Amino acid sequence: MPLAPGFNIDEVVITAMARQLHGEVLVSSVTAFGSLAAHLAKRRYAPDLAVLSTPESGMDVTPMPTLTLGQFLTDVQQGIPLTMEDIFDAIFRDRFRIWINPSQIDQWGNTNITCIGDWYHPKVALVGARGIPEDTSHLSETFYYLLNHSLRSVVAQVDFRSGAGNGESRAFLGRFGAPTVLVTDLGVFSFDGPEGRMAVRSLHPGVTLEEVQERTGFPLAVPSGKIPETDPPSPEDIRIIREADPLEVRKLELMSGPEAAEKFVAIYERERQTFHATYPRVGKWGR
Amino acid sequence: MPLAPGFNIDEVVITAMARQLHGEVLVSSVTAFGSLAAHLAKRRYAPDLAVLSTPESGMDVTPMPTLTLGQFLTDVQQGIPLTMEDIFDAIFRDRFRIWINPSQIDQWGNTNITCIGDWYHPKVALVGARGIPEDTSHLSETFYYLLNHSLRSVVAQVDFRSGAGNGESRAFLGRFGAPTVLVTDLGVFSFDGPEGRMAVRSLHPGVTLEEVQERTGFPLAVPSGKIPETDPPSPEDIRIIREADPLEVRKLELMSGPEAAEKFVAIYERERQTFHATYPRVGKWGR
Amino acid sequence: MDKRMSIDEVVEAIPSGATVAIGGSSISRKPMALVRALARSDKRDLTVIVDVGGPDVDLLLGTGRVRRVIYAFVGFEVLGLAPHFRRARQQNLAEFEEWTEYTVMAGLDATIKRVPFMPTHATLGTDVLKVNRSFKEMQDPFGGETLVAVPALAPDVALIHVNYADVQGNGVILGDGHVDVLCAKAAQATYMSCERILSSAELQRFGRDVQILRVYSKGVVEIPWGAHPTGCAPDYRTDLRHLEDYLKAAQSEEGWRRYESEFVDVDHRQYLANHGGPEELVSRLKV
Amino acid sequence: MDKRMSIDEVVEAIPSGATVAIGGSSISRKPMALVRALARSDKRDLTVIVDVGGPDVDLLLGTGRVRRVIYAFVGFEVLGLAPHFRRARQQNLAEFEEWTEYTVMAGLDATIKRVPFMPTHATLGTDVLKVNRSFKEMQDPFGGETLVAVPALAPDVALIHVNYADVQGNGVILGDGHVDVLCAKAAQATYMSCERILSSAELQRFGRDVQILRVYSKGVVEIPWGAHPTGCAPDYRTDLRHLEDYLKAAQSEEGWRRYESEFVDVDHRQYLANHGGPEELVSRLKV
Repeated sequence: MPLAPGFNIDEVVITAMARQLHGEVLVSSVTAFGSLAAHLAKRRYAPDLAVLSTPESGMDVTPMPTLTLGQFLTDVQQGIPLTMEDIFDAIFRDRFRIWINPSQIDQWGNTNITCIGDWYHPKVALVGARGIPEDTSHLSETFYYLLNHSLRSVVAQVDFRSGAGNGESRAFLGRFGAPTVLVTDLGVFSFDGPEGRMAVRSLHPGVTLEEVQERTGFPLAVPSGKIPETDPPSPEDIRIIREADPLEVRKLELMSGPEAAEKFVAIYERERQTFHATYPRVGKWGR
Repeated sequence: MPLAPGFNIDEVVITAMARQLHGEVLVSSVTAFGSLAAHLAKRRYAPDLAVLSTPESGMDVTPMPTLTLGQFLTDVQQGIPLTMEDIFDAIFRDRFRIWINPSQIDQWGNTNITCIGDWYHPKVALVGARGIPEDTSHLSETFYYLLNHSLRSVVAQVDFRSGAGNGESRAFLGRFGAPTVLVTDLGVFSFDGPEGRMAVRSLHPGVTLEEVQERTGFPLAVPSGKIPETDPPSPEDIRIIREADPLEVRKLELMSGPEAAEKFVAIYERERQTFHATYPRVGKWGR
Repeated sequence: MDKRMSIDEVVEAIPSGATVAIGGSSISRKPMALVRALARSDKRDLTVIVDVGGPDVDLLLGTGRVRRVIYAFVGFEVLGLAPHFRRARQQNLAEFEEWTEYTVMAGLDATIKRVPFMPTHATLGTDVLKVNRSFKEMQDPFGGETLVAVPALAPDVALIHVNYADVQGNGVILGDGHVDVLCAKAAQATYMSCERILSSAELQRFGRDVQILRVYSKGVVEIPWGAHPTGCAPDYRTDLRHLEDYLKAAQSEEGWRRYESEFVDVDHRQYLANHGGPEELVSRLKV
Repeated sequence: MDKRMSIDEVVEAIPSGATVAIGGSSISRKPMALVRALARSDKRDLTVIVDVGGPDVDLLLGTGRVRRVIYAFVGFEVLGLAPHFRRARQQNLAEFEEWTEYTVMAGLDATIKRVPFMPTHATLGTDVLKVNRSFKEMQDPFGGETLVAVPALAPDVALIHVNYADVQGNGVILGDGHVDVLCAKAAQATYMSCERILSSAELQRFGRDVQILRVYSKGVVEIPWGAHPTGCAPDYRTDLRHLEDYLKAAQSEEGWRRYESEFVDVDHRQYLANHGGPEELVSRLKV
């Protein structure tokens, strides 16, 4: 990936994600990228965010990317414990934001984490829709990111709509839960093309429109005039990201195969000591 | 009230109430009588009861009748805090019992705490149905008590059905929430007369059927044979009641006018000291 | 983010005609300082939603602020009926809609979950279903069972009083929670008074007792004794003497004018001074 | 009341064909010791309900105990897809019904509130609504809005694992609560394993962290490391190494047989011994 010197693609993506967040809303920490985007946003761009340390709990602590969804930080750090009911109430009341990392996203912003192929006879059974239907029927902003923008992930039509995009999916939903933005390893995309289709908003430094179009399964809507370049992360952005993720859990999402396995083991072995060092027991156990 | 020596009517009533309770269910403490019945039952008759110290919280502590619904005991004693959602879930799941003290009850076991006269033009506006509709549509046992069995309180037909009794009220409810028992200052009554109407189960020591019928607004169903006498409280029952209510909060429910006012002031002044003496601060504040 | 406001700023933010949900329960933890400020304002035609109402509803009716009351119960618990509520009901001085404890909760929850209704069996077989014009009988779409559809209750404003809060709008409730969380989540704008403002770090130490989340609160007012004359467990018990005086005052026009000038048409400092000041209240009401 | 049981007694109490709801979330706080005992039993044709499933569902599918799975998600979070779930989905080895996180919660809540359904907008505009044969589109009885009616989910049995419990069946959950409370309230019989049994007095000190109420629990089993290989915050983190071995083992028939004989077809003591014993687990997994 040709990038300007001084920063890496993960930092470009996380910073672009962070700059989308605003207001006083809960932000869930499900993936390392989502967690770091929330943390960076809170520190630099959106101080009122209520960042969670796990998918469901630990409000207003510093999230730390972990291999086990931040669960331990809830207890090791302090932070306000929430319930699953609190989380879904916050979704329904539009006080919640999450960065969703789908397996497929299509031109309408429909998203799929359920299966490749037909649901009844899947070629690959993935994980199931989880809470994406709730997000895409209630939130006023829904955020997606992908780290492997390709013909397999950015498709004309998803094999299964786990999440509702624009177009016919909106029949009974109106604007509630409509797709807002997609950040990939190539650029930032919105859903304000014709009839709510995906449009290019900006391309990351060094990325060309041709390259993006080649790796996209449908014709992208393109703004008139010069396509903006994604604002690169500032040195301060980069510093915050690196300090918040000393184990580089975020890198795992960019890797696969033996490289990922090796990194994984290394992180796992170091994680426990790091918890101890970084977060002394001051939670309920220290009271 | 002609009663055998050694016990008072409040003790007869509370003991009769206590002997109805059984199983592992939450029992709410709303009135002094209800609270003492739960406490006595737990000590003597139904050890698995989960007695609350307030209408909604403080599970598994010793309830103490207070003028302010036991609220302070929640915090001064320990006890497991519940939420209103927990309470209604327990009602819907039939894990809850409560002694309801209605203003009117009729031959079907319909109950009224809403108004005397027509709802739209009430002669006396009372308090509103509160949670009685929930109890009388979900619980497998509903318990009522009255301390002034009279033509005004035990009527042919209630002015307003705050709670659903038998008869037409059952149309959509089946047996869920049907009336189980009424304990008054005169006797114990069930609802297994013709078509689910009120029937005499037992009369308190010294009470005659004629007397009860005179003070009842409809013909009572009567069991064939001799009408049983309500089992009087044992010395142990009496001891437990008196020890649990040293301020005699329960007596207030039997009084009215200046006598009640005087008693009330006396209890109120002594209550604070008694809290201090009886329940040292061992709750969350003492942790 | 600093959400601190004055009492007057909260009242300023509530327009005439607004729908106001009030937390607490009868004589427990009502936001009375805020309610008094509203009672002495020139706001008109309020719709008040309470689950279990007490001096809050009664005072607002007594000073003529209310057009409509949605309630499961309005009363003074052990002290008896609510005088202005009773008069207003009997003389049709306002509109009243009788709900029940769970249905008020379900109506708020429907707004929280952005559904137009919640289904329940509660109120079947009772006259609440007859006089409540908002409820609707419906058939279960699966088995055709008859149910009650409880419509969403959408307060513009919620007023609650808690033990502790931080300036960001998180709130700690140590006694019974009543329906405060539902009110806070359902309202467009939640204003919270508290006994004391703590730092956010201190507040986090209360774990699951942090029940009000800042994403739902718009304003925080530090008002020691802000629930008085209702109780605020475990800080102080209900001032039953004050409430007895209230009940006496409400018996005559003259008595009520005197009560208003002494305890309503004064600011909170003067209100406390007219009770002999905080020291006197401590000696009578602190447990 | 002493509800202590052995693991085998719990399995004994679950008949073939039962509907079993399992708490926890993916690789967090799954009642794995109970699940393993069920997996090695001769029980057949279970229906498993999970909100967010992981090794629990996967193992029960892997040993052929399951006829039907109701799920919002089944996966191993950061480690990827669930191998037996994936195979069973792709080869139609069992029946699958895809729900979503909130709809599973709403289905359990419907059973708790004894209503046949709960309404929601979630799944409108998605293909979940197309493949889920239990959901039904409905019209809101007030405004005619299109909604989804989520039917009640009525588990016969719930299995959960908590940090602490008392012999009466109260349970303390210190990390994220997931849907355990809903499972416990909705099931006909809830069996709870715990890291440690405490006295009831000790348990009460945990305040609102006492989330499982004894009126809902039928059996309690003390099983230290009972969630392993999933995590049990704050006691121990997820054993990702074990789970990686699991994933490898599941790739071949032979590998799986070996895994079964070492980690499934053994009692809990032997299971721990096969990991080098508790000391070894402490050194790797205690935070």
